[in-house]
Amino acid sequence: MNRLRLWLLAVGGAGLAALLVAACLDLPGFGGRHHPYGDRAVQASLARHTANTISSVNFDQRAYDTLGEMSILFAAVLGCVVLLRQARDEHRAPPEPAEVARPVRRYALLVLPVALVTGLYVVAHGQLSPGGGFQGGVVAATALHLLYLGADYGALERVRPLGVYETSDAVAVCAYLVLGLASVLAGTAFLANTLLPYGTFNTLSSGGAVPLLNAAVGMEVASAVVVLLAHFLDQAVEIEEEHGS
Amino acid sequence: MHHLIPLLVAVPLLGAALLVATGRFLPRIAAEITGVVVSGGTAALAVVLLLNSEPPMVEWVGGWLPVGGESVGILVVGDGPALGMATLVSLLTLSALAYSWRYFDEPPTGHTGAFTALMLVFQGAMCGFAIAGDLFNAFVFFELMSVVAYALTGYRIDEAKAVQGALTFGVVNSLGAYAMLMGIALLYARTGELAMTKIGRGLDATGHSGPDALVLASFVLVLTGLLVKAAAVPFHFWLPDAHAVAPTPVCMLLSGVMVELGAYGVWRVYGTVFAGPGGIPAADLTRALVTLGTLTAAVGAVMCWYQRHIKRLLAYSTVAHTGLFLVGLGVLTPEGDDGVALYIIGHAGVKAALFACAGVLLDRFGSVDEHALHGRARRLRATAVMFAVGALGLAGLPPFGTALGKAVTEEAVGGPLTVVFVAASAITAGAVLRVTARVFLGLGPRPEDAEYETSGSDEEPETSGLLSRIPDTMTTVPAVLLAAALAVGVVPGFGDLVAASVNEAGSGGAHVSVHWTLHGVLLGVASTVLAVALAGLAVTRPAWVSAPGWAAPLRRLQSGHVGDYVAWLLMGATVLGALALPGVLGS
Amino acid sequence: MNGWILAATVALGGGGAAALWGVTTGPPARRVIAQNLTTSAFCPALLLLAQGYGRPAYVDLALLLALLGPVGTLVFARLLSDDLSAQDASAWGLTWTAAVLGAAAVVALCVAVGPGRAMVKLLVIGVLLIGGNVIASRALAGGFRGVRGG
Amino acid sequence: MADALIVVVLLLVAASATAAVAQRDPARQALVLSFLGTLLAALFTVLQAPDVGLSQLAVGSALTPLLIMLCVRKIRRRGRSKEDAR
Amino acid sequence: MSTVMHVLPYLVAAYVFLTGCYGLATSRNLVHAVGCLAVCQCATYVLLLAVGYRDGATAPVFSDIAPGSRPVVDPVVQALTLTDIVVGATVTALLLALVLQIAKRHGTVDPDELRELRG
Repeated sequence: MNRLRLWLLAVGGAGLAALLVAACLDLPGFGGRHHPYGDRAVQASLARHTANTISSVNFDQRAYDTLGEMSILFAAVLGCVVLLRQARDEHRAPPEPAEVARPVRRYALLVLPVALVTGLYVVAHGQLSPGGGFQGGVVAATALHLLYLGADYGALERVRPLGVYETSDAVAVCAYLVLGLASVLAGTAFLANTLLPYGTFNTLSSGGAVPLLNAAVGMEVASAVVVLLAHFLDQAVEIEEEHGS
Repeated sequence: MHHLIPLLVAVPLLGAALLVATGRFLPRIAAEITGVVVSGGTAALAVVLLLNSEPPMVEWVGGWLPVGGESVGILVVGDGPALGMATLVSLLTLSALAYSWRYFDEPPTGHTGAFTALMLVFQGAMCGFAIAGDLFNAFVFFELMSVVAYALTGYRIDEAKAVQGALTFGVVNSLGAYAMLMGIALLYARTGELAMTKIGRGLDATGHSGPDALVLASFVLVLTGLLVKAAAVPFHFWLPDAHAVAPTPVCMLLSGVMVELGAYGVWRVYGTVFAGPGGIPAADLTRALVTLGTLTAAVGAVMCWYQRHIKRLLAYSTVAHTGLFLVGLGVLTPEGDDGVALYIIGHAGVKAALFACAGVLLDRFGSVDEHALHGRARRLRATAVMFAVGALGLAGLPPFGTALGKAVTEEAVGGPLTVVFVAASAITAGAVLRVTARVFLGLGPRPEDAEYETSGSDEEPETSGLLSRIPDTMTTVPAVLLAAALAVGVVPGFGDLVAASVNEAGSGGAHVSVHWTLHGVLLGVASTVLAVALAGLAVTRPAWVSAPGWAAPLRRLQSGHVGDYVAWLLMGATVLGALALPGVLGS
Repeated sequence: MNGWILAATVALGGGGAAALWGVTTGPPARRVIAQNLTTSAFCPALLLLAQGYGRPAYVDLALLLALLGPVGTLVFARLLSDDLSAQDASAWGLTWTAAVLGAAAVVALCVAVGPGRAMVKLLVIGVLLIGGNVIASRALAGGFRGVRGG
Repeated sequence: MADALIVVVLLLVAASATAAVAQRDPARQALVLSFLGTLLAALFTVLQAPDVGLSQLAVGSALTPLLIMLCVRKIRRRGRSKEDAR
Repeated sequence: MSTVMHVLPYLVAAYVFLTGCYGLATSRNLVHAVGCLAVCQCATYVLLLAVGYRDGATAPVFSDIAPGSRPVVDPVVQALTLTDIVVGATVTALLLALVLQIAKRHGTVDPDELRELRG
């Protein structure tokens, strides 16, 4: 190990640690009552009939942040597609089928639909109970990969037309943006949640545009995770380098 | 009009999403046209908004207008500097897309629009960061900008150097972003707000007795994130590694405007969050920024001089110039802000043009190594002229925009720091002129290889195969960029316009007028003469200016090891804290 | 405060510490078993917390963990199968103990909430948790043979 | 009582973060990271943030370990095939 | 107890951040380094949520409790943390993709053996 680096690390780490500890001692005590923004957010959420305040913050009050967040996911997936593409000196070799113990295979096939339904449930109830597009999308996408875990990669590839997922990833981002632009066309601010009725508190259709934005994020996340994992799986399982390169 | 500000982000993102959705069916030319149209449309929108930015606009995204001074929405600012940066970003993206027109080797199969889409997302992210008025929103777009930049830097996956540079870039910048987020969390804990102006007011309300350790820590953490992006010493190590290996159009954006956005972020965050009585005292900020800026300029200039890899050389000159920007911003005068604004605009044009010329060399000869290319590019006369003109612009030869900006900044900074400005611009320009003389004119003997350095030979060209003839777009774009950099200094009234909009946003109503002064012109000519002299000396008497012993340790610091860079990042945060400490102790 | 939270503290503290110890020390096989134990310790704890805080909505967390925890273990079982096949990675005593404890927690909660939709949800979680754990243990003890290629 | 629970989970988080850094082998680190992810989900529940806990569970318990393990597998497989070729 | 309790969560966050940085700086394997970066990010989650916590409060989700019946914690930091988690996962994925390519092009993932860029 480089001696200079250790010295830098020791001095820099100690300095930063001292700074952070001093700052922690000056912070308001843990569990304090002073949360002006938070209190306003709860009121605003109730005013718009959204039972889950976090969803209201995510998809209504700070929907612009969520736009950035889903763009990060979109860009990262696009980046991974570009970075993990098949290079010139590589070729694909179909993987050998795996031999999986029967109970494990049965379990995977049994749990797959349950997990998919759970994912959809978590997305659909995003504006009511804990959950939302992101959480449900990841669960649904992970569920699909039970096919790889419980059977083999070939089985997964058969139910995974990658192009469709890539398109739906982009379409979901478009949908989110179009929903935002619609309010600009209507003469209000970007992403303003004023076009749709707010509905009845604590029902699936409450919150105006919140369920729609939530669904767009859910679709985007589910497709994005599938595409992301597909490229990693391709690299880990299929793509091989030409020898002697 | 103010409702249109968020469209600066939404339009490029929509364009990118459409490109990805249809990319599999589009022919390449259609994807490229879409990219140029969307990017150009955003640029037009930015220009229109900029022309209407007096008085400065604000927009509450989602229509959450403040009730009783309190809002739950996200604030987006539409003042001169924000929209000006967005315009610069958009125009530069447009020129980078034009430069890469039919230029890249085949895009990944089935993803025709992927590169263009990434560039559009990059544009949207940088615009979003420029117009952010909410600290967390700034973090989100900061991160988006970084993520796209990592992917674009590693775009050429066949290149060993490219993927290594991209990873270093990714790790260091992500760590900086997380530090920034820690700082934001601390500020939120103290004030309970996220909009920058509200945080500033909250700090003033709670900090009657001046700043405490919490304010200092949040200042250090937030600035660490921004200075990593701005590549200030000692946070700068990632920059040469990343900028030297990224594809040329991406380099144009990275060096031309992304790094400068870090400096812009420092200006914005200090001005709105920490400038009040509860924030960091002005003297401390000046000490911190001037010290780090001077160091950055010095290190950047020295390292720039000893490079042979041409893109790496240009990357170090960006480091040196960012140091100058930080010094100019650090003195906290309206003149300093104006000068830096003009300097950034001029520098963006010049630096992007220089990278574009380096890209021509790469695609024509498959090398960007000064030694290997010695005398081989004699026939590229247009490129040679542009390279030399770019070098003169870098040196600050009047009437380039860089010269005007540098002159105004020098005036604002004054005193012995003028030497830093003259020396840093002269040395970096001298290095570029030296490359011109050796590569395009074949002057002087072929230099000898040093021991510890990155060579630029054996690079893969970015086109499919070596070019036998340079496409027109690849020569037109740098020419236009250089002309724009010249126009910044020549067009009468442009400087005053920039100064007015910057002052309106930043310096509390103090209006200063910006014009050429004899003093500034003389200093500009002086640094140009110095640059020419240095280049001449280097070419004719290489032994006189070869690397002396004291430069070797400095070069050894740039080890390419990600662990070293992280250790330096921690060290830098500590140094920043130490530099800003006196004001906290004194209060 | 109430007994539910106390029980959850014990489950999180005891189970968490034991799992952390197991995950960081010993041969690979033991580490993966400890990783599997994480699910069986934390899922009942999350259920107990939901009851302790009086928030039925928190039950979703336990549902997700009961679904995804075994998936995580299957990931390791599959991708570390080379390392695991060298050793005997079965710990049936531990698995069944965890299953019984999980079942006990679920039954106690069912008694507390009484019949209704909440109870059905709890039972589903219980079944998923125990089934998932047993299958994950089975997978660790040689569920994947000959997966060099895939 | 609630404080005791928070303290217990926080200390476990600190310990497992240390362990995750101390495990130098990526496959073993992935195991600890998976544990840390689940533990963080529990911490978020204790801090009354079930939404965040859900996303941490979704990401930390299966997705991140899968990504890391696939990466490790590719690197190992690559090393093996290089050795075969020699 | 209570004074310790008032700063403990913040101190844990600071500790986790510095630990992650230490691991990152001394890492001998780039996959491990990416994992350490994820640990650093955990610190930001802990800090954000600790900042938003309120004693005796519950989550601001009104599907199963009546609004106003119990004090609630700060929803804003939770939304921020949610965004942060997504960012973390995607950055991890992207960096792992780069590590894969480094493994292919350099034949090693030990940062000490990467000698292409220096000086």
